[in-house]
Amino acid sequence: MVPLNYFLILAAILFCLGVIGFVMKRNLITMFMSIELMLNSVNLTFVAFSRHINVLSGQIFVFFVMVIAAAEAAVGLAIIVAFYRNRESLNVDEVDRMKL
Amino acid sequence: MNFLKYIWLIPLLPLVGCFFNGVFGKRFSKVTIDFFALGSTLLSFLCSVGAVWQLSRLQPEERVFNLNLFEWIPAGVALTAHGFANFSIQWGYRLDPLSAVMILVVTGVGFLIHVYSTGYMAHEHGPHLGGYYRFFSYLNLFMFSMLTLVLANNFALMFVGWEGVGLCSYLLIGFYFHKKSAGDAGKKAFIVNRIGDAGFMLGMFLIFQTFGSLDFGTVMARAAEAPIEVYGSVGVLTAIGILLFLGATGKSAQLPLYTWLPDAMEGPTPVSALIHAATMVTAGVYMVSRTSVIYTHAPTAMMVVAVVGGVTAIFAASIGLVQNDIKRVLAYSTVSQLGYMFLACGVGAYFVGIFHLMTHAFFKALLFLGAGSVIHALSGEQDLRRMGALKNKIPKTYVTMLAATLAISGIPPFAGFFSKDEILWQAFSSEYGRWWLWLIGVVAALMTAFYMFRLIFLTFYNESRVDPEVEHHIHESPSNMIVPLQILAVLSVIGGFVQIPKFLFGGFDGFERWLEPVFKHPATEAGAAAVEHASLGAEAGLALFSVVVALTGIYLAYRFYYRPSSAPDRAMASAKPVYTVLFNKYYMDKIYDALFVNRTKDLGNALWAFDRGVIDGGVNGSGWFTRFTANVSCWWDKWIVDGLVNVVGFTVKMLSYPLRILQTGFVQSYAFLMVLGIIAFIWLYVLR
Amino acid sequence: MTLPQVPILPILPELILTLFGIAVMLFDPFTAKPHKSWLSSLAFIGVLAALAGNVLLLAAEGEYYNGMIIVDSFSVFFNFLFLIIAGLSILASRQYLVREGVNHSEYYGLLLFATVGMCFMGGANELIMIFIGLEITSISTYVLAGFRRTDLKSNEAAIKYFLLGSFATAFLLYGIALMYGATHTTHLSQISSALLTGRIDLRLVLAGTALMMVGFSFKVATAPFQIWTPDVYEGAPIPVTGWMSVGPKAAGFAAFLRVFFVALPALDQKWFWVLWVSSVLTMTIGNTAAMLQSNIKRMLAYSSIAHAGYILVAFAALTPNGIASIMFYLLAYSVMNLGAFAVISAWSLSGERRVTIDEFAGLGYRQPWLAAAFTVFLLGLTGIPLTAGFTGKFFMFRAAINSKLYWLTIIALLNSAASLYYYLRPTIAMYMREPGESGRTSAPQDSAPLQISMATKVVIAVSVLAVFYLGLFPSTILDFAQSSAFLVH
Amino acid sequence: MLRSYLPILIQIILASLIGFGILGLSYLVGKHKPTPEKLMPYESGVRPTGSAHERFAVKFYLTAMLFILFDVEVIFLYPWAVIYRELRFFGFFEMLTFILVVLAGYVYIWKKGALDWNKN
Repeated sequence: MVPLNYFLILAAILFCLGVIGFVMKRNLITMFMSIELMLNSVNLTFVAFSRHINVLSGQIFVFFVMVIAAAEAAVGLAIIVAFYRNRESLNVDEVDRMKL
Repeated sequence: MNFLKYIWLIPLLPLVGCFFNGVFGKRFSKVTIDFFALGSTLLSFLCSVGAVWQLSRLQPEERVFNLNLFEWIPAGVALTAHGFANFSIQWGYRLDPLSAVMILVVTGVGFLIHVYSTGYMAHEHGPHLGGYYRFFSYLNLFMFSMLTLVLANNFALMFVGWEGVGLCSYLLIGFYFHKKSAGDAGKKAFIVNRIGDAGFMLGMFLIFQTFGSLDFGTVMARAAEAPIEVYGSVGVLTAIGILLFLGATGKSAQLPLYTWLPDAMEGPTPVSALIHAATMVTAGVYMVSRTSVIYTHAPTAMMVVAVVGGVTAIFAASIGLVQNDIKRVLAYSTVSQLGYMFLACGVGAYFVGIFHLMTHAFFKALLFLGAGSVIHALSGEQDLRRMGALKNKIPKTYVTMLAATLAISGIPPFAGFFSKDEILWQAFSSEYGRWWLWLIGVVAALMTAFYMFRLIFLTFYNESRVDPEVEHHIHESPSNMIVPLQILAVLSVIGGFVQIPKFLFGGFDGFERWLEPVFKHPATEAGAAAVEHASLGAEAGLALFSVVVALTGIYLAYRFYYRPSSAPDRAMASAKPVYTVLFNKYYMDKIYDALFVNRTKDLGNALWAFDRGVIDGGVNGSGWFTRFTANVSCWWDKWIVDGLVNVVGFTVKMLSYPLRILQTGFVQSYAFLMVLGIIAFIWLYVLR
Repeated sequence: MTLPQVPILPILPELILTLFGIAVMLFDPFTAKPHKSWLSSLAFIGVLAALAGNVLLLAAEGEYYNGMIIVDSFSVFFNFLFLIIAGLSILASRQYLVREGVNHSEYYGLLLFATVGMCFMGGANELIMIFIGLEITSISTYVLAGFRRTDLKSNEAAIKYFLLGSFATAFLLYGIALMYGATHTTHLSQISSALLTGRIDLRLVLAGTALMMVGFSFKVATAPFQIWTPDVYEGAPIPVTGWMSVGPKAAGFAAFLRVFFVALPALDQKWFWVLWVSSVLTMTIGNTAAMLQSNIKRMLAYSSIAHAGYILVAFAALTPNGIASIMFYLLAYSVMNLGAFAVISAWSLSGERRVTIDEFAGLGYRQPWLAAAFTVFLLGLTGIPLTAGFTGKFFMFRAAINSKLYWLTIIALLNSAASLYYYLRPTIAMYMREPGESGRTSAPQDSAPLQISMATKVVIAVSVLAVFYLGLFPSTILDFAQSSAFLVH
Repeated sequence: MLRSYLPILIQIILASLIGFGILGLSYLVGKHKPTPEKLMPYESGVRPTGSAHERFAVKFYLTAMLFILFDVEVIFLYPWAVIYRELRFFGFFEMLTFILVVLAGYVYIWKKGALDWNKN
């Protein structure tokens, strides 16, 4: 049996990778994927806890998170496509019309 | 009819007038607008008279009438220093001798000014301008707010009126919206007032925290039981007093928040008379008197009030000495006279503060209206340097203004003499009085007499310096402007007889006794006892002295401005025909230079060159002092107050740089900032 | 065969809204273009029906669905608030959508769905439920923010909100996961009792609390997570901005309050200081930045940040009075802001032109009523007595003073005093400047008489009345808020 | 503890052995005669034209998005299926409701023309 901490640390590392990806990557799609990575690392945390404390609810939460992530993905992609159509670019630095 | 039951009508009637004129005014004829504006105010005045009459029929200690209309703000139970208090604020009115004086002044003077305005603002009525109905709608709204302020029976409702009058003041100052300076002045007034209001609100919260109520009656009863705080220490009552006074300095234009008032002269003259002389600016004095119990228990706060009042009195008066705009002279005069009122309150003589408030309302409203009449006659000219010799052209205005000037200068038997003299006497003799407070008052009185007669001489005497274009248009104002002037002139003459010092014909203390129930509690009684043993002779002596001082001020003004040709400057004698005009202009510019532009020139020397006979070391000294205060004022206005108003602009500019760095518009720098925030949060929570 | 009893009542408003939302979406393809406004009426009827359903809820207090949903006066109050916001927003949007050529019924469907999410946030008694409600709201809002899809600014608003919003949500979710791991539950009251046992890993709980606070702070736009607000508010369509600045914000506060007061009161000394600092930062940043703005939407965006800061002042009071005052203030703020945005929407021209403060010049003459209403809203936002803004601020700051937060209140009062500076600017432009004085030459069609639809007029009138009603007679609402605040606390 | 993961380890090893083994084998055994056609990317026998970063029609995105949505909804069928017998008719109606909602979405996208490939 793998200790709980291993999962938690793995999840934390994945989460941080997601954060770093979000902050560093310039491509909108990649940033978006980083968010998915963050959400999935949370899922991992949920499952790990759920198994550790022997309560099934955590795994059910994962379902909800996945569905919500999918909905978010669909909407996000649609928004990005709309932007791409107007701007012909997926570079996040071009999302800079409004400032100050 | 029981008027007391209907005191809610007093503020409501002007609101109704405001509503009709504001909503339908555009389609009304001038007469209809006048009907609603004047009718509502007059009815309100009559209701006030009736209510006060009935109040006066009661026994002195029963003269408190509370009328709670409905529960305005309930907010459940809160833990305060008085245990759990049920927080509930009524929409309630309180008529007692103090608010009685105030509503009579507000509705009475207010009505006269309404009448005056129908003449003064007549040219605003027109299909395309349409400012006329707007003006009266605002003016009535102001009446509503002001009456709410003075009739409120708790701090929160008072604050409603407090903010309301600020709002109306803003609207009316900016009435001539096409002038940019008018808009700026309105904004300045509003913003400076808000700083004071922050103090008021804090004081109010602290009052609730301390006394568990915001109702005047309850708070005062509980405050009266509190021990008197030690002079020099800052206890909770002192804190409340100072915070409330901060609010008062904003509304009543005291140091350091006074500068908005001179700028407020951008508004129409009746507004200056009603709001910036007779009523709104006195709200601070009213509030301090209303909370007199708290101040009496906080000697430190009283000292603050007295000192700020005294310093403002002398400070503003010295600026008034050299202003060329007729309305600005009066504005600084108002600031100075308000300082007098605070001086009176600060030495514990609240009834004198209110007394002076009342007489001041008469003569200062009259002065402003008179100035308005002059401006009206001169087709909008406000510069004293382009007036002169109007005495015979507008005689009615002249006579009434002269009465007011004599009153404000403190010449017996005009109203100002009684109130001003009483203030000086109290500053000298009362338990909280100090000889130097008295001295400040006397110097301010000297200056007041000087600048007021300077105004009179420059306006009505000498040769005319009026623009020839304007000259042949000069006309006396219509009767709807003159009659209010005459009524106010009568009041300026006889208004002081309600309170006559003991050494004159045995004295009469009707006003003091009328207000006694409001200000009487154990602490003041101790103070009153202390005053008793002061001698009658000293009082008479000081009164005589202050009259002499006033006469000196008049004489100085006379020497400087009435008979300048007698100045022993032979060199100028050859150019006699244009002498007076030139001389005056030159003189003005000289002072102006000395004061504001060319600071290296010594004012004393400038004066010395013109009138060797009058000038002495004292004038030299006062010249230096004038220049000094004017410089300070200039500096204060430029760096602190404009800074305070434009502080915003300045700070904003400073803050825009970090903001520009933060708000880059880039998603990822936002995300990065968020990550920093998250790290901060986790650090705060977990690691700290 | 026995069917388990499934209570429908506790989620009746949500159910009604969902059904109407689906109906609006489904009917859209079957409706010819000229008749589309019928669907907005349908959506509005849905809101009215949900309001009626919400009244029934008053009689059904209790916990439902294994404690996931709670019906108490707190949730009922917020349901009312969200439904009022939704109703006013629907009315305020009709003319705008037609004018901008984006009259798609999905708009109303999304608005209803977002309201469903908000209602769940107010009635959730459990962290995952809150998360789901929050996401339903957010996802709908992402789309609404980008509803003018051919407009770059609108796109940009959607992208920024979407990316940063999901980013923040991930933190919230992580916080929930940690909380779940530490306390073995996601039920708010069970978390609270688990914290009292002391047999839990406090570091996990604290980290979870911090992360959850990040998520909520983002939603309600308080420092240092307010950074997205101005850009998104500026770019989103005007009625959406108005709606976003009140609806999701109020929902965020509802969940924020419930989570922190029900689940985490044991740690209040930990999060109190964070709130304190955040509050000061939020107010100050919001007010100072608002003074710099020339675009009125952006100015109101910063102003909405500042208002969130004021609300945190009362939050930091940690008392039922504080909670009640927040509830009251959210209502007051909602009507003022929705009204203000309705005016902006009425005055602006197609393509979202004429939204700078200078371009309000002359509104006072051309549309005196509109200008008067706008003045009322701005004065309300400033906190002038007799308006809802004053009573609201009064309660909040009083609650703070009662908890001896003197410095915080002083800072808040000074901030509120300074805010006048920028709230006056549109007023001055409206009344004290001639149109065209800003140096812009306006096209002739721009000076054509304004056509303001009945729906917009209704919104503005209702808001003005509400501003005065709440300013003059706050007692009914406040009493209700007070009673529910004691339940939550 | 790690014993339980032994089968996975063995599978990984086996999989890589087979994969690399076949590649290596063909490398060792086969002849090497590279022609331009052979070095081209494999695109269903069609000659690749232009950059691989070419724009795709938005339709692909749309279809992909719709697929994700409907695909993920199915996730709820799993736990439901596990306890379907315990839930009996209640579970049946619950799932019916759920499917109906999904169906409503389906009708919506259908009528909106999102499934119509030839629509421009």
